[in-house]
Amino acid sequence: MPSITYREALNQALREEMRRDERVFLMGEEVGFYQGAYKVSKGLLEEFGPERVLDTPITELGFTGLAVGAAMAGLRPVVEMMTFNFSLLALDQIVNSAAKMLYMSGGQFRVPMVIRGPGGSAHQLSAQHSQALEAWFCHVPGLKVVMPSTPADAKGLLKSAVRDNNTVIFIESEVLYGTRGEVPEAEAVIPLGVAEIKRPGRDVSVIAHSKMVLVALDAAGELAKEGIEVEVIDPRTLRPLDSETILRSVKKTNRAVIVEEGWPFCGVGAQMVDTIQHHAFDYLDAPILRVTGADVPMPYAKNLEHLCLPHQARVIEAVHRVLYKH
Amino acid sequence: MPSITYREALNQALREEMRRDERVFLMGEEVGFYQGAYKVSKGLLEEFGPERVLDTPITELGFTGLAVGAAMAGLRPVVEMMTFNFSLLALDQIVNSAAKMLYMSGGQFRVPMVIRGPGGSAHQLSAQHSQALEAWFCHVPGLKVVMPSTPADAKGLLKSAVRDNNTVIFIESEVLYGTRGEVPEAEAVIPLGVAEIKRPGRDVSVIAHSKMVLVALDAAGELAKEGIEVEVIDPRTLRPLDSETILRSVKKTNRAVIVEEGWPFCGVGAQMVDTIQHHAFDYLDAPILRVTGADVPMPYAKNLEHLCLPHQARVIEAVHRVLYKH
Amino acid sequence: MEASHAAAGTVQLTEVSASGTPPGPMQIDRAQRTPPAVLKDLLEKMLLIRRFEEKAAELYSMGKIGGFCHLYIGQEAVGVGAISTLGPDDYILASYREHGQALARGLDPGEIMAELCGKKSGVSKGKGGSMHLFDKPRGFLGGHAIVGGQIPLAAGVAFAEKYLKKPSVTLCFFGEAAVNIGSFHESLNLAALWKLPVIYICENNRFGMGTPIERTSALYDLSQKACAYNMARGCVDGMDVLAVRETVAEAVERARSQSAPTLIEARTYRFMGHSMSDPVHGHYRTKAEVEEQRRHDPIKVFIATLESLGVVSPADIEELNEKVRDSVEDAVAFSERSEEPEPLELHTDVYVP
Amino acid sequence: MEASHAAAGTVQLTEVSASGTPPGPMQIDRAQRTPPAVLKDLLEKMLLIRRFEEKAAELYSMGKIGGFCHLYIGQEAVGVGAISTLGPDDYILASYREHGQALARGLDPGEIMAELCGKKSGVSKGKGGSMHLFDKPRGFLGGHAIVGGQIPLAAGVAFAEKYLKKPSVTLCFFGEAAVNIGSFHESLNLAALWKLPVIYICENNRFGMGTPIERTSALYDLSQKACAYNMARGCVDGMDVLAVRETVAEAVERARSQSAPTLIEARTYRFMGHSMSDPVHGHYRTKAEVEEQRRHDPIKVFIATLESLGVVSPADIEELNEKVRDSVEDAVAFSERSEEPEPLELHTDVYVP
Ligand SMILES: Cc1ncc(C[n+]2csc(CCOP(=O)(O)OP(=O)(O)O)c2C)c(N)n1
Ligand SMILES: Cc1ncc(C[n+]2csc(CCOP(=O)(O)OP(=O)(O)O)c2C)c(N)n1
Ligand SMILES: [Mg+2]
Ligand SMILES: [Mg+2]
Repeated sequence: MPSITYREALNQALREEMRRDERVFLMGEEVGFYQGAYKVSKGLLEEFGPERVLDTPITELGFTGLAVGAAMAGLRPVVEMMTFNFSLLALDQIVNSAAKMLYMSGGQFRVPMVIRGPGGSAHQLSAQHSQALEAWFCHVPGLKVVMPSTPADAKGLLKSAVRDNNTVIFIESEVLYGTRGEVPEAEAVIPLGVAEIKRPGRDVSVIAHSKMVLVALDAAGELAKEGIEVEVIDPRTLRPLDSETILRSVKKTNRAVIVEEGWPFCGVGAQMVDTIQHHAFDYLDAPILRVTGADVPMPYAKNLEHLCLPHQARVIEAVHRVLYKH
Repeated sequence: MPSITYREALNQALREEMRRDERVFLMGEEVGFYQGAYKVSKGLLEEFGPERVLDTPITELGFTGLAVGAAMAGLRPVVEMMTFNFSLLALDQIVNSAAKMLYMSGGQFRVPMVIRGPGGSAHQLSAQHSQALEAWFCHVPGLKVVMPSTPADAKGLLKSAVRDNNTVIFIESEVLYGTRGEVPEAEAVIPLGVAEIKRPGRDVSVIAHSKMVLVALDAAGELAKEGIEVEVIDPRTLRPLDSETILRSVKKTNRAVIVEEGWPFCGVGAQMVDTIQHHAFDYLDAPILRVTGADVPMPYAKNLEHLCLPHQARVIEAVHRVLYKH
Repeated sequence: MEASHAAAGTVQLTEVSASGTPPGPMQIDRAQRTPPAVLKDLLEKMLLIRRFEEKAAELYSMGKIGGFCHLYIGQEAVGVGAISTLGPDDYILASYREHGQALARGLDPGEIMAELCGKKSGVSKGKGGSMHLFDKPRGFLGGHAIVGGQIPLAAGVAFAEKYLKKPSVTLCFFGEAAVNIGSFHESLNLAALWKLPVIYICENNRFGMGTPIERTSALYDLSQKACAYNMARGCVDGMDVLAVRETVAEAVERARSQSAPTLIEARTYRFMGHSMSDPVHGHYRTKAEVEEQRRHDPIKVFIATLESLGVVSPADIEELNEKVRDSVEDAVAFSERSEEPEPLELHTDVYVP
Repeated sequence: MEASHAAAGTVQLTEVSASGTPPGPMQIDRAQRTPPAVLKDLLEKMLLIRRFEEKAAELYSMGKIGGFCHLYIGQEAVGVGAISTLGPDDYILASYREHGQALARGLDPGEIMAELCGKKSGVSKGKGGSMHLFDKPRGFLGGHAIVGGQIPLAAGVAFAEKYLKKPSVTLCFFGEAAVNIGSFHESLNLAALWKLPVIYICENNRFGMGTPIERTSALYDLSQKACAYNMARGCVDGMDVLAVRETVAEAVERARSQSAPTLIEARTYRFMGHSMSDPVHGHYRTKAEVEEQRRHDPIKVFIATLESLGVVSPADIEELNEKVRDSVEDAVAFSERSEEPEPLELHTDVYVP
């Protein structure tokens, strides 16, 4: 299998889906002539032309709403948010139009659309450009939420997202764009809603998504040296959540740690805690612990930013704690 | 103590605070000449004049941002969202400006502002006008979130909110506006961040906020007839959450049920579950159960709307289940 | 706005004869150039909307319709005139005040009434209600309750038609208070920049809830906003169904042949309160003002025109009145016969499988 | 936009002598009407910004500055000319491209540089960074990184001053690509409707990242957007510091005496890439275009004017160059000497106690 970057994997997925289905088009700021702020859409304008690869003005609310209308009329828009920070401006159209259209029209109008782009922090981008908002999208019935951690997942899940008949929030990671991994050359569509065990283990279940999977795997590697076998689960899709895979693991390990980059209060991890304690209460040998971003806006200074984010050491500490090894 | 409505209590709080502090002003759609879409601002234009009671165009993003700027320059705006459904359009200014200003300015610019109005569903207002979005606001560091359930709390908490030097999201309930309760005549400011036990009990802790407190109290009344003594806790402020009071109760009852009107996935209750299991793991005799709104956009038809919302019977059932009485 | 079943302003059943109303001279001129069958059809649609809305008000007061209910009474000429220019493959989007446009478009009155009453036979299966009427076969894409929400959607529908190389056009209705919101600005720029076949119709009924346009917009001549987007514009008497029809027809032609958008301001008036829970007059307008405006009732004026031209006789009017009254009674009967949605419907239509 | 420490376009150290640049005839006229001390001060500020930004680019390439870093090189005349009209009690808000306005306002270069380097002695304690410079004593209210975010804030600051009956005015800077966003529309309407003493300065540097205005706005004459709000407007050569000063001074006077807002378009050009990770030229503009534009370098032109009038001699220029070079070196030294924020600072400033 060829090894490609996460960015290339996304690019391939877009290209293949646009070739497969003429109704698929891409729009967003700088996706065309500029080849994408992060180059995910590189070469697509050249191949598909300006009718299918559209540079938009800075109007997140307007172009997202436009995409919803286009989807209602039979197209399959892929909307790039230059970063998900800007999706705050578009939330009304995402929640009140895209997510609810099918329901309030009594099943008549579907909104098959993908809203994609990087989420979370990168390097010192400061408060307004470093937020992990997946918990918000996960809260909303009518949306699906996908967050791949590897090139193969990025490609396989994006293809599924484009083919899905619902609105899919597809959150990438700026920090992962350059990471490499093997991606099958043959069409390898990965279904939404299916978690993957990224590393099997028997002692503690660590659930992490997006770039936190890498942090969790690093921690698992370290912990293995002490003889602690961590099972790392990547839900890949946060909504619908594959709680079966998570529960199966926790029922085996009896201990869970959840890692996420976002803010702690009302984060995605809280929901996972609820799901686990609800369905595996009698299996738990320790409270479920969460490792999250700090409960603050993102600071600019490098040292503070580092302190703000979940790192290997904090995951290791949490694993020790659920094993009562202090 | 005089018995007044929740609406009147809010009106009194606004009036008293505007009399007390000239920097406090009210803005929003229809708050002036029309006396408020729900009449919460009745009479304020007459008393304080159009400089301090401003009818705005329908520009939620614009006027919320304007209020943030005014707060930075020394005023203390109270912004009425006609309903919190429309706050989706203003989220960028709420999150990226109001909540982060103090932090990203290195402590120089505070944003003392209250954003208030009704949240949640009312009667058949359908998908776009019936959402309980408190989990979203609770997620954000820099914001405080208050949701009163009684006239006395409404008045005492709104006064605190106006005096607070941070941005406070103050979510009222349309369905509660007409409810009555005793409110002290003397100034009774209720501090933010302090829960209240609305009914003491020893068997199960039921945590509920806003109108769900009434549902919980009804259920508690019914359950008492079977000899089950439910303790009903109203956090009143969701962020910062008074986890001490909640934990004290759960450590006594060993069982908890959380009731909220909003969507289940990543709701406020999930965070409460996390807090409880984290700090009171060894005290729990049963999984914590949640009673929430259905995981769907709000339907219009009366029968479906009824099915969608948490009701007494579902709370009673959950209490039975945590007591293993099926 | 307040949800209350005690309808604050009971509906005054309108005399829809011309009695004493002078015909509009401009309208007479246009009427002479319009086939009588079309004229009659326009009148019938307007009458149907009037009667339907009066009945909706009645059912609201009885508690059979819930939630917010915004009537179209007074504005009939806008929806009817505009929509009469469309073909079957064209699209319409509107605000929560959309019963009129839905009826003008030919949605089944029974299915609309059933929707208002939350019945499973409603156009949106009872899940949408008064503010969310949808009818896919007729290209009726809602009923949107967030002010301005439909404005970008309409650009998107027009975008899709252009993309698919279809000749369809899209009409988008909204109130004058919606021009202040960001999505109006963003969408009009997109529509102009990308030359989308969409016609934006601002129904200036002078109030956004209780606030007159003068207190919310720095500019009262609303179609002038088009100048910020280099967009074609029009301003029309929204009480004159033929004037609206003419202006919109030009815009439809521009959209179809040149794929260019237009902003049209139609000056009209709402005779009822903002919604069923808002009184007809009160803080923001006097009884006298409403009565003065009712003298320009678009239906009365149109009947006067048609009578003066001999296109309809008083007997024809009586017949038409009977007909629409029957349609509305049938609609109510259909709705009454219908059942509530099944409980299982709560969980369907959240996702497409 | 991509965060990378390998600065894609290394900064070309500008010759800031007039060498061969013809003075602008209009500028000469204005210069003759301006006190020499003011002219020298304007030049010094522009030179300071130029040198500071060149140094920032250098430190960025060395990895001492992180995140996004947007330079003001080429646009100095706008910030300097505009801000020179203000008094100490006036306010300024800007976008993420705000180093220039901050320096023009007299924020301490050392504290700005320390902020860029994430030091605790930075204007925002190292918590804000390049895009979030704040200085309360100088009425400098950020540094905002969501396009258009500062536009309603500025209306609010002006609102507060009017409410408090103070005579202050507020300047708000943003790029030409920001005029398309909803908050621009909503805010300008509010400012006009409520007659707020705010001056909106659109710095049209022709590109929003890699996209020229022609591909994002249906209208290129941006100040014309003011017509949608009945607002006073102006369009000015943003490469001419005195023209900017004159136009903004008029608007400031209008704001102060009549409490009326103005929209000003200043036509300028950015000589560097959008941010430090964007090349100076590439997909969206050629090297030749940038070089042609550099011939209109606002500093060179201004020096030519001042030299032609004998207000400054080449030796004066050399002296000024020394002076700003020293200031910038001092700023760097100050920043280098400063420490990182204490770890405890992570949790402060989230809430006011
Ligand atoms: C974004 C948003 N803000 C506020 C409201 C509440 N609201 C509903 S209708 C309305 C007035 C709209 O007036 P206009 O656009 O003139 O339409 P009309 O009702 O007159 O047809 C308001 C403020 C809303 N639905 N959406
Ligand atoms: C709402 C929003 N969308 C997108 C971005 C990403 N972005 C940052 S700057 C920029 C271009 C802005 O151009 P312009 O307004 O002309 O200002 P300039 O950078 O030229 O000074 C974009 C798209 C953003 N910061 N905010
Ligand atoms: Mg109106
Ligand atoms: Mg620009």
